[in-house]
Amino acid sequence: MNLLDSLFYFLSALAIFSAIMVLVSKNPVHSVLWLITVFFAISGHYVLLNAQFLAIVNLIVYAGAIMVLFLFVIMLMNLNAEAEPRKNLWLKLFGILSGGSFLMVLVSLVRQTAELTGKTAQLKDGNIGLIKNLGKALFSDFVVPFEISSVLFLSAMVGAVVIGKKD
Amino acid sequence: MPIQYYIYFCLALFSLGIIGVLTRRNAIIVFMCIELMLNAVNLLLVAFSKMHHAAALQAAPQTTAGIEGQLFVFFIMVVAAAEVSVGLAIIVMMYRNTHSIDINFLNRLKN
Amino acid sequence: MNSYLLWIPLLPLLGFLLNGLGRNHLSKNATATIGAGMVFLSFVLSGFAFGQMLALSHADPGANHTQVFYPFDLLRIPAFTIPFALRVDHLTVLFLLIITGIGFLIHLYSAAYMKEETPPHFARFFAYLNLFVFSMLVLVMGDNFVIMFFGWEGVGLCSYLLIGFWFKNTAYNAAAKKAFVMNRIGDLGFLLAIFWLLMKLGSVNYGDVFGQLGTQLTPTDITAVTLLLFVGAMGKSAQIPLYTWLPDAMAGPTPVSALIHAATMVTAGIYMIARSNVLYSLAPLTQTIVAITGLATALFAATIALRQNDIKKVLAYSTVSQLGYMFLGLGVGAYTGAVFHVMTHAFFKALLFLGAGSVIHAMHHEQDILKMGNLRKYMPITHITFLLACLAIAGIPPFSGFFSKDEILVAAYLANPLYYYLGVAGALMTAFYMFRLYSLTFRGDFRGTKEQAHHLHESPVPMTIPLVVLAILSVVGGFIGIPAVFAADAHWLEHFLAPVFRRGAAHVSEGAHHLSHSQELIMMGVVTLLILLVIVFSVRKYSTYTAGEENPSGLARVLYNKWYVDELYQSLFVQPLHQLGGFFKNFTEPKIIDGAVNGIGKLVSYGSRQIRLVQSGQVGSYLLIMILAIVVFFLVWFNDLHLQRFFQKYF
Amino acid sequence: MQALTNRGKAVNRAPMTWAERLYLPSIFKGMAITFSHIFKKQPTIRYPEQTRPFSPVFRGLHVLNRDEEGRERCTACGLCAVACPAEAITMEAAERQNGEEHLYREEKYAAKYEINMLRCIFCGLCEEACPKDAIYLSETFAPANYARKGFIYGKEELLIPNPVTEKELLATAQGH
Amino acid sequence: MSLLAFDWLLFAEKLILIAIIVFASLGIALYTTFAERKVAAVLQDRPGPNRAGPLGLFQPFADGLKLIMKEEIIPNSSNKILFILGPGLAMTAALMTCAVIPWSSRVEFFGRSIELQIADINIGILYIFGVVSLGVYGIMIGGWASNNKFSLMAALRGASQAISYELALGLSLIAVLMLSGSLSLKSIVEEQMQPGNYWNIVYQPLGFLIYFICTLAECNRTPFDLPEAENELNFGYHQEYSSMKLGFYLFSEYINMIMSSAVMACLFFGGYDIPFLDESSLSTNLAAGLGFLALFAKIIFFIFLFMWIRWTIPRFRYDQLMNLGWKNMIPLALFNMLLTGALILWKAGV
Repeated sequence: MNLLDSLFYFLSALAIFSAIMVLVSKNPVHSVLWLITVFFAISGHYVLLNAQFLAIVNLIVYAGAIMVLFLFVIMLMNLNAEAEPRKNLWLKLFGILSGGSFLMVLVSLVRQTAELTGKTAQLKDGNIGLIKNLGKALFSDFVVPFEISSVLFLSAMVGAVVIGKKD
Repeated sequence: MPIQYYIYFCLALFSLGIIGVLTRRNAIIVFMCIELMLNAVNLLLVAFSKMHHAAALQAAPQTTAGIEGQLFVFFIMVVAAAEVSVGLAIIVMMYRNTHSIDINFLNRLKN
Repeated sequence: MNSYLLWIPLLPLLGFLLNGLGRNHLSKNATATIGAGMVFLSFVLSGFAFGQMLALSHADPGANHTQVFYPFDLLRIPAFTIPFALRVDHLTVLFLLIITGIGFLIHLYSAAYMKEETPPHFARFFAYLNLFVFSMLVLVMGDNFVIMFFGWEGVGLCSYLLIGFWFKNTAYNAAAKKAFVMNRIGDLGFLLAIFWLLMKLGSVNYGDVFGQLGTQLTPTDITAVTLLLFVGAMGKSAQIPLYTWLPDAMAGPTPVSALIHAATMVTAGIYMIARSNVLYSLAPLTQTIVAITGLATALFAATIALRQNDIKKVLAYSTVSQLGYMFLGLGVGAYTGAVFHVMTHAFFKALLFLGAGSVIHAMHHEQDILKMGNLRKYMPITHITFLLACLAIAGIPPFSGFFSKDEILVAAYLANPLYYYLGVAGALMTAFYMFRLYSLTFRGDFRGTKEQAHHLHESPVPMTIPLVVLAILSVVGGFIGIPAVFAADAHWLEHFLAPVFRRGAAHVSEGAHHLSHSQELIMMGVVTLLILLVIVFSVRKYSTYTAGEENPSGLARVLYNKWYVDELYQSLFVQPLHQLGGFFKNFTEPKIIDGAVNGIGKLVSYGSRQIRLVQSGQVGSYLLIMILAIVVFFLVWFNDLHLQRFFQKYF
Repeated sequence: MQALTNRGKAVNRAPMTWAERLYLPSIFKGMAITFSHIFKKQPTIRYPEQTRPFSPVFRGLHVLNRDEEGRERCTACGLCAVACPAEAITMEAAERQNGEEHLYREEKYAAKYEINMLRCIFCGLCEEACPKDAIYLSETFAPANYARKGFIYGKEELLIPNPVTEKELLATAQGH
Repeated sequence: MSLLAFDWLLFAEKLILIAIIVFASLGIALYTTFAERKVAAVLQDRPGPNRAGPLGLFQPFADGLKLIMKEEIIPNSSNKILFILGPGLAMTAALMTCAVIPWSSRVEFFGRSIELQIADINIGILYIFGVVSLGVYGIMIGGWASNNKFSLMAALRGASQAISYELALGLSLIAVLMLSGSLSLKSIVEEQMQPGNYWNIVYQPLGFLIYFICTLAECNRTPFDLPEAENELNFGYHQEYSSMKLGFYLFSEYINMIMSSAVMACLFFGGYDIPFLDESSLSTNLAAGLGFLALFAKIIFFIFLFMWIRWTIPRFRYDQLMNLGWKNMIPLALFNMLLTGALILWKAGV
């Protein structure tokens, strides 16, 4: 097993473990922290795939901004493990079962799909993930969606302010 | 790295997100699980992007085939950020009104 | 096409925009200057165009000197293309001159006539007038029926706006509405004709329509198209049965009546038929219908005009009657004569209306001629010009009306002598009611109030200048079409318009015989004599009119009430429609439609009340169902073979 | 209002101009002021190594005096304790035994003499009340201590060194 | 690539470099605390600490010793794991920045050319952003885990302050990036070293001003030291901390300062560039050494500047701070960006 493979397995295991911890943590703050770990693992995956830009943007956007926002909200609400609403055990079981069957179905689908056999995702090499190439594509072919997304941001900002305003 | 591994991994993350949404009643955790699902999709997109790139590289060395996948991830992040800002504002609003973040308290969209 | 020609319609449009948008900021002087100035510039350009056309005709007589301006396509679909194209040819240039020339004079006149309005309304008036001039120019400059239709609708709109200019008066609004609706009926015919052409030819360009007809249009098509076009012309040019709007349209300010409802817009129908002369010449049935309709209108309106007391109503019915003459001319193939009459009629009818406006102005908006009289003492210029116009319209040689009317009547005689006799009867009636009008207004004793008598005055200079100019034109305007009887080859207009009408005329004049000069001269003499007699009779009868003398009875009463046509229409169309509408409103709407809608609504709300119970509002359960659905969907979708086998095995 | 002193300064309440609202010039001005202080002379006195002279009227820690033969001057008359406004002084008298003449000047002496330095206000009334010139306020002050007990000074702390037997000590105490 | 084929030598080299830099940073941070006191004293006409060792140079060790020796107090109702995690996160985030800072050009040892930079990744500046945005967690988690209202308020203040000023910080940097066209700190520095090129401060005075102000806010330095406002919030988010955990927080702040200064020096002041000296004329090792010293001189200057400002300017009120960040800094940075873009286009003759 070479280094890249072992990194892949390590990061995957870390991500899945952290994701499970997100689900089972009683304390929302712990959930947030575990989710940040997931994001770090996924950023690690991006680095493995040589998508440097996305790796760091993932950190900045998700870990640096979105999760801070979550933390903010949780801290402001002062939510503790006791505040966690109780859920019917049967419903929980049922949820896990349906999620699991979803996973099973899709995995079996992937196993059946012939088009995917032999296809590999290029690790470490390949320069499309570099910021230069991404930037070129973003500002030439995708400039309209880019601008539209800025409008989306603005409207989301306004919306959040309007919703969050007292009365 | 065979693409299936990435698919399995991302499916697992995605399913964990689904399970979280189904089993938790804390609106914030549910929201976080949605972010988890988004991230699983993001990773899969990047993996597919690299898969297509690897396939196209043999034909043309200077190709940027598959770059769309990564750009999609970028846009998904944009949408996620916008979504979180509005969604959290809504959750805060909800908390202010009901003093709870149980999503089942949202079963009536009034009062 | 020379680019300056494009400015002919654009300048009035510019004036419209300036006046319309700046109406709250412009002074009256500025408004009038912009409004009249734009039209004047347009007139100057038209004059250039005319001169150019004249030079070209001179250099190459008889040739077609059409200039086309084709900047872009209005509509392009696989089936057909409708270009945005303007054209200037002999016919157009003549109309350009009439429209812009008379338009300018009337703008000038309006500046004085409308001066009591507040600046915004004043500007609104000029904006409408400019828009009208623009639309009319587009109408005559269009190179296909669609562009013409644009202009057609534009002038209709302006007519509506201007009739209802004093929109605070409900009756005026009703008149505007009536004009609009009546025009729509005609427009429907026009539109159907356009659609028919598009369906058959895939083009509405004049060139294509008049060029390809031999190969692609059957006689039925031609007859149908020409009839439909004629329906449009009937609406716009106020022919039986769609004429009733025009007398009511006199609700608008008098300059509007002069410009739109006498000189230009109502002749749009004439223009259209003259433009499509090639088609009409190939449709004898239509021609007969046109001629009969025109003649009937001419007589019918003339009879009504005999007993009208409103100065503008008389003129309005006179207009309808004269338009009938023009259609008679068109119907018998005398296109040049019709256009000639359009022109001379524009001169003298505009003059009459302006004169009437002058009178009304002086009388402080009193329009009843029974309350006037002896105005010649107070308003010499108006009087003289009005008299000249009356002579012109009555057809006294050598005034312009004589030549044009004579040309039509001669052509009518050639087609059918009956047309001629009826036409002469109409001409006699024309002479009678015009001089009745003249006498009641300007001769005899003044029958108005002391107040009015005290304020009687000649109109200001801007109002009299157009009168004088138009009077001169009315007097000499006929000399561009001197019939061959007096001087061989002196009919300048016929030569000028020959390129346009040559093909249409070619279809007609084959086999037509000519009147001998002597016969024609005798006919002229007799008619002129008769007219003079009628005039003398009329003047003598009405110069001594005293108030309250007239108490119509019998036929006169019928005529006074305009043959009860409005009432007829009211009971024939309007009432049934009202009743039908009432039926729909009182029964169909509440019972059937509402019942159906409410029933469905009740059904849905009942059903949804039941289905609502499924919606618990618990996000978790929704998601759960969604996930399970996805799972099932995937299972079924990707395992359909197994499922099929399963079903085949067990069912 | 009538100004009470001529040192009052009117506050400028005019709205700030654009340049003032930038704040940068005033920030730089402030920084220049602080920077200039780097080069100012430090007024600090490095205390244990350097000291400042006391004023002539300074009243410091008490000392119990001896006469030139080294005998204690105090006779435990109690006048100082009476005079003390803070009631910081306590004493116990004892009779001089034979053979102690070289220790105490009079027949009666203070067997125990205590001043509570936490109470003392260093007013100097004890010094003025003493008929025997036995108590003086010196030019030192009380050093810090960990316990309150340590501030109750007994005779051992108060008595000056014996000029006969401890000549050197006395010399250092007197700052020679 | 098998595990054995891994370039262990490079790995070792980087490991050593990391160790050196981390310990150097810690040492410098140690002495920065001393410098803070000394500078404060000098600016206030005092001698400052001068007892421990010559000129008081051992003072930081005494302080450190004091911190270590103090009693470790973990509040009863606090969240123990996070309470301990907080200072660690703060420290880690602070130290992570040093990975992309080019400390000097290369040196040669035993025939090996060694880059004096831990990682020359081509998204260096983005990396710095990322790390800076992670720095909030230390404050927030520490403040929240203390289970103390004042700590929580201070932590939220600190976090929102950091996030607010991060925006303007990034925007001001974009102008520099537009000039250099690269995200790698090394190439930015080397471009400034090119003969004929000036330091970026010449091209970007406004950008530098914005960056500097935002850095002050990011490092929670006066006048933006709201998170630890003693007299308003009882000493801020680390109120419940004691002993070395408090020391970590304080240290991380000083390390942040050093790293910010280093980044600032690299971006705007030519990094290890020595003005008016052609480095290529010197031997490699000498140039590297001198360059390192130059960079350090710049860092020290900036640290002095930080302190100088701290002892000059009073603290902002919270609303003033937010107003400044959102209503002044961000628009100004945007304007700077626009201006730079326009000038670049103009120069390119478009």
